[in-house]
Amino acid sequence: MTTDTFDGLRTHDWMRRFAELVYATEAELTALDQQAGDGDFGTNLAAGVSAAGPLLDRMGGPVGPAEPLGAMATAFLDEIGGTSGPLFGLLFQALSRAAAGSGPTLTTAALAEGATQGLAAIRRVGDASPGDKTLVDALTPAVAALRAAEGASPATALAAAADGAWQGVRDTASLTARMGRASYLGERASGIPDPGAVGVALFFASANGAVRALAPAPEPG
Amino acid sequence: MTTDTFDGLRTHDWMRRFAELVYATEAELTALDQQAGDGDFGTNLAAGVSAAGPLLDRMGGPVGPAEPLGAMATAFLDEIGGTSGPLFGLLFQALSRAAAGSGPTLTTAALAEGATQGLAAIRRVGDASPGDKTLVDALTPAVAALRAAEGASPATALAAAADGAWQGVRDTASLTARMGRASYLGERASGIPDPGAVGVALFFASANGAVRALAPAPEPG
Amino acid sequence: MAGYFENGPGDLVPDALSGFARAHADLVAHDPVDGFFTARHSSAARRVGLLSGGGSGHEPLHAGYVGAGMLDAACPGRVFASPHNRQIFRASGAVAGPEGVLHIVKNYTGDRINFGIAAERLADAGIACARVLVDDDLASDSEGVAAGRRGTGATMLVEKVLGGAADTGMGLDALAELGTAVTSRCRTLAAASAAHHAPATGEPAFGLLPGELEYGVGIHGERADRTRSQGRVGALVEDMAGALLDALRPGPDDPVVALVNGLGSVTSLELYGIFGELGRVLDARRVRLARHLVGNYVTALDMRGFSLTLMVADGDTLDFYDAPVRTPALSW
Amino acid sequence: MAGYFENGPGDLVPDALSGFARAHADLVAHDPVDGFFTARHSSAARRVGLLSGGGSGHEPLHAGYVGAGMLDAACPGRVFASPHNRQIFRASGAVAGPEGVLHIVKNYTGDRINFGIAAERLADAGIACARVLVDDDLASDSEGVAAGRRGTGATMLVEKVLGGAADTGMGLDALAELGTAVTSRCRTLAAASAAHHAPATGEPAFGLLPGELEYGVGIHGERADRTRSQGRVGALVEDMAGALLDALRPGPDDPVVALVNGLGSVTSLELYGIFGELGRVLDARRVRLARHLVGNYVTALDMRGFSLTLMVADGDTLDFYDAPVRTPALSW
Ligand SMILES: Nc1ncnc2c1ncn2[C@@H]1O[C@H](COP(=O)(O)OP(=O)(O)O)[C@@H](O)[C@H]1O
Ligand SMILES: Nc1ncnc2c1ncn2[C@@H]1O[C@H](COP(=O)(O)OP(=O)(O)O)[C@@H](O)[C@H]1O
Ligand SMILES: [Mg+2]
Ligand SMILES: [Mg+2]
Ligand SMILES: [Mg+2]
Ligand SMILES: [Mg+2]
Repeated sequence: MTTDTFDGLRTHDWMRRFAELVYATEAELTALDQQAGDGDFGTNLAAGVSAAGPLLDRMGGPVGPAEPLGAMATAFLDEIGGTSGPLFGLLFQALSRAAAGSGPTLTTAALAEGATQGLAAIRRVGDASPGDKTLVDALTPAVAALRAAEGASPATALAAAADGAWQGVRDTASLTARMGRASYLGERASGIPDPGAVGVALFFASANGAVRALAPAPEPG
Repeated sequence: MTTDTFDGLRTHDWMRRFAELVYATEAELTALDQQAGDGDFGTNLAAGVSAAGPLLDRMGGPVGPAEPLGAMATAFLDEIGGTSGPLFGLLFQALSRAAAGSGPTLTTAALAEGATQGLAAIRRVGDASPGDKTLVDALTPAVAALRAAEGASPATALAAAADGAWQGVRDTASLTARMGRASYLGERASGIPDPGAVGVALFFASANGAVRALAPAPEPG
Repeated sequence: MAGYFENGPGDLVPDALSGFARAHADLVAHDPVDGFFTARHSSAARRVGLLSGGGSGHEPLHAGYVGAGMLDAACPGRVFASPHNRQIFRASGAVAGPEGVLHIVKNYTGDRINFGIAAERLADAGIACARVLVDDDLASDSEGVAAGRRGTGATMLVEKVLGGAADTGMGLDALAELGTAVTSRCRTLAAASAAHHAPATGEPAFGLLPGELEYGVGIHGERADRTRSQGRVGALVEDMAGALLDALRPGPDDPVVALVNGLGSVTSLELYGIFGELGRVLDARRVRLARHLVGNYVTALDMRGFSLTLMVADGDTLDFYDAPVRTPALSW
Repeated sequence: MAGYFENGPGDLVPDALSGFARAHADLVAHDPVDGFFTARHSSAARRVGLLSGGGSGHEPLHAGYVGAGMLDAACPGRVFASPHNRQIFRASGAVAGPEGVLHIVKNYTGDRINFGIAAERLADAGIACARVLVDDDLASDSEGVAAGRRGTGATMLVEKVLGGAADTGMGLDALAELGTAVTSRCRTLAAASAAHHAPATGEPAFGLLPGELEYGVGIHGERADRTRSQGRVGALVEDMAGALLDALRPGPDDPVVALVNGLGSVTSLELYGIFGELGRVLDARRVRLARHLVGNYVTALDMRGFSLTLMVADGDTLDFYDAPVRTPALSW
């Protein structure tokens, strides 16, 4: 990636890259959920990005950054069940709404605002707190990083968000789950990172270029 | 074994030894039936000798050789289902009937007559011919050996019967089954000896002393 | 390794039978000595008692089909082993009607032998007895199998049809003839992607490589005579249904009854998917699918497979099939 | 390895739903766009539509219980994943009665979220909607589980009781209250000796050593929070039933309904053996066993395990439970 500007096209690319990353890591994500949950997280996330595919394809003509994010929101909220589907949908919806207010290119402020609102919605609906071993543990530090990056470029801010999210992923490994299916396992799920948290990290990491593995070090764009 | 005389006690012992041998080889017999049938031959045969156990126990006072054989017949014919149960029962019944006619000790002639009648009944009821890969392939040479042993002691005759039965067992391995469950496997069961035939060989082999394995070489008594 | 839930080796069947007896005490009575089940309710019009039986491990066959409109008695044997002749003899005596008792026997050597001995004893006791031999399994329809086709999934259809017929007051010989005719219009094929677990060891009775399928299994967990690759279920069902139709050749107006039967641990999702594929094959061949059942009706412990049975229900067969039934496993 | 019988990855559920729709076209209608099922027949007295749903893989739950006397609609999701909110919203609109629609929701985060979003949309559209949250699983009754007890086997009992109540013309709030009260009188415990096969891989979702048991599993193939040795089934059932009774404490005259439920590939022999053991435990504790069901009612694909549910059927509960029902999976 050579540009720091997130216009409609670049945001569209981001969503595409996220989709490819999900397909590439689907089996690993599912394996994580198998150890700590019911083994379908990879499938659910892949179903979401696959439902978004046609909507992204159909996006003819010049669009703003709100549109690709909105397509993701629609697909995840309307077509995908499970726990993670609508929660990811709420994040995309809030990001899309904030992007719509920020003009033809994404601003760091809009990203921070959208992610903050998304996190709030996810917590309202899912009722999880930080430390419960859910995707909230990745999204919370990601939001903090975006807010702290005020003044930096969106690409830099998103890279910081990815770093924060990966740190959150690492933290989940040592936690005992209190929410989600992993909570039924008690201590037995400890040592295993939360799959939903990994999904959040993948989302931010894919903003800045190709990510090849479930490693907590995104390639800078 | 030091005596060549099969009185009631010795015949009772024979049945006991057969039972012990069945228990000891139950798992191997079942494994054979698993490869070529439905995996229950060991269980079925063990159920038979176990049903005979109390009848043999209850046999107080002096009895002739017909009684232990008759106890086996009653148990197998009346209590045991499956294919092999009633067929073994028919063999025991015929041997018991012949023994009853031969006085206080078994004669070689009575053994030959009983086994001949038992084989005939088994073929009438089960409709198998030699070469169909069933226990008939072990019983047929055993009967021939008993008949050929005219003049020899019962112990010698039974050892010859065991040898003949083991030869029959070896032959079944190269046959393609036409009767019984192994027939549904076609060529796939070839190479595997017929479990029912092994059961017949164990019966004759146990007449002359302990047999420790499913090996076609009985320890002479 | 998947251990059976049981108290000890050998307890699986007796404990199941006593639990079944308590669970369905309103419909069946259990003879604790000879271990057979009899129906508590039966049509007053019945002149012949209907009896079946066979090895355990095929549940709900046979005890699940004891009750009004179907069997008068069932004799369960040990796992995959025929009941013994005394059990059959006593149960027959208990349910024989004024015209006697009809034995519905799956074609397996053990069942033939034990039912045969019982029939001799019944003749001796002056009780009329006839036999319907069910031999529907197409996979064992071969020159090399002198024992003839195995009896498998069609057994429950034949039991249902004969139950309906017996309730019209049909006599012994007519029932035996009907049963034989109905059986001749039934064929079954089965396939499995994993063996059942042997109760003795808790281990799979045989192994299969990933993607392999035993094609033409029976209901005792024995291997089939060949292995094929599993592939798409649509192609598999097309092959199986095609072979059944080639054997049965139903006329365009013949009503056909289909049984999509789980052998134990195939999921309901898969069975309904298989039914959907079967429906497409029958539609394409313009076969008239008149009735169908989808579920576990004739099993092989926890074998991971299914069977397809087609029955050409000509004559009165469909009416007898439709007649009311109330048993632990089948009610309408 | 035990490959699923399917056409391709992802085809398992959609193919099953269309096969199910054809197999039970006399009882249920399938909406092909939004993928829900509605009942073809319902009591004229009903003023509230009853709707349930959840991940697939639990068959016959929920679609198998759509029909007269039970559910008006069911929304099946992907395997072990909640249906999405649009599906629930549309199905609710299709079956809402003059007094609205009642959602019967198993307590899982995904189901709560998706049913919750659908409820907001229904409120927006002016359709009255209430919820009964089923949370019967005793194993997840722990301080450490902020999500609360899972919804498992009792779901079908609650659906049956509410179906009977809805057919008396009971209103929305009364039904919701009844459902909550009935749920509070239900508890379930489950154990498994082998995991289900993951549809994605065909491999067991987790491994167990021989003789080991997952004690306290749910219905999504997740491991339990502990492993114990399998031992005799009698001792296992005594522990499980004892824990359920300690939680429910039925009075000596309270009628109790027991559900002995297979999770997928446990044999019918084992389930009846388990029922026998349960009966002995209840007798010894002088608990009045009023009704019982033994079979596969709420499954976890082909998991090799079973669950025990007890429901204390006080008040009118038993009458509602006994009321007539005609669905693909339950009829009386
Ligand atoms: N209450 C909750 N709030 C936020 N996220 C949650 C909650 N419960 C679970 N999650 C997230 O959902 C992920 C699992 O998603 P998925 O596999 O789709 O759900 P399901 O448990 O329905 O199979 C978990 O890894 C966790 O991050
Ligand atoms: N028609 C037959 N005549 C004689 N013996 C037979 C016949 N069919 C099978 N057998 C014998 O029965 C043995 C299997 O016995 P068993 O396992 O008890 O029977 P099942 O096939 O009913 O499980 C075979 O190994 C074979 O020797
Ligand atoms: Mg999951
Ligand atoms: Mg056998
Ligand atoms: Mg057998
Ligand atoms: Mg899930």
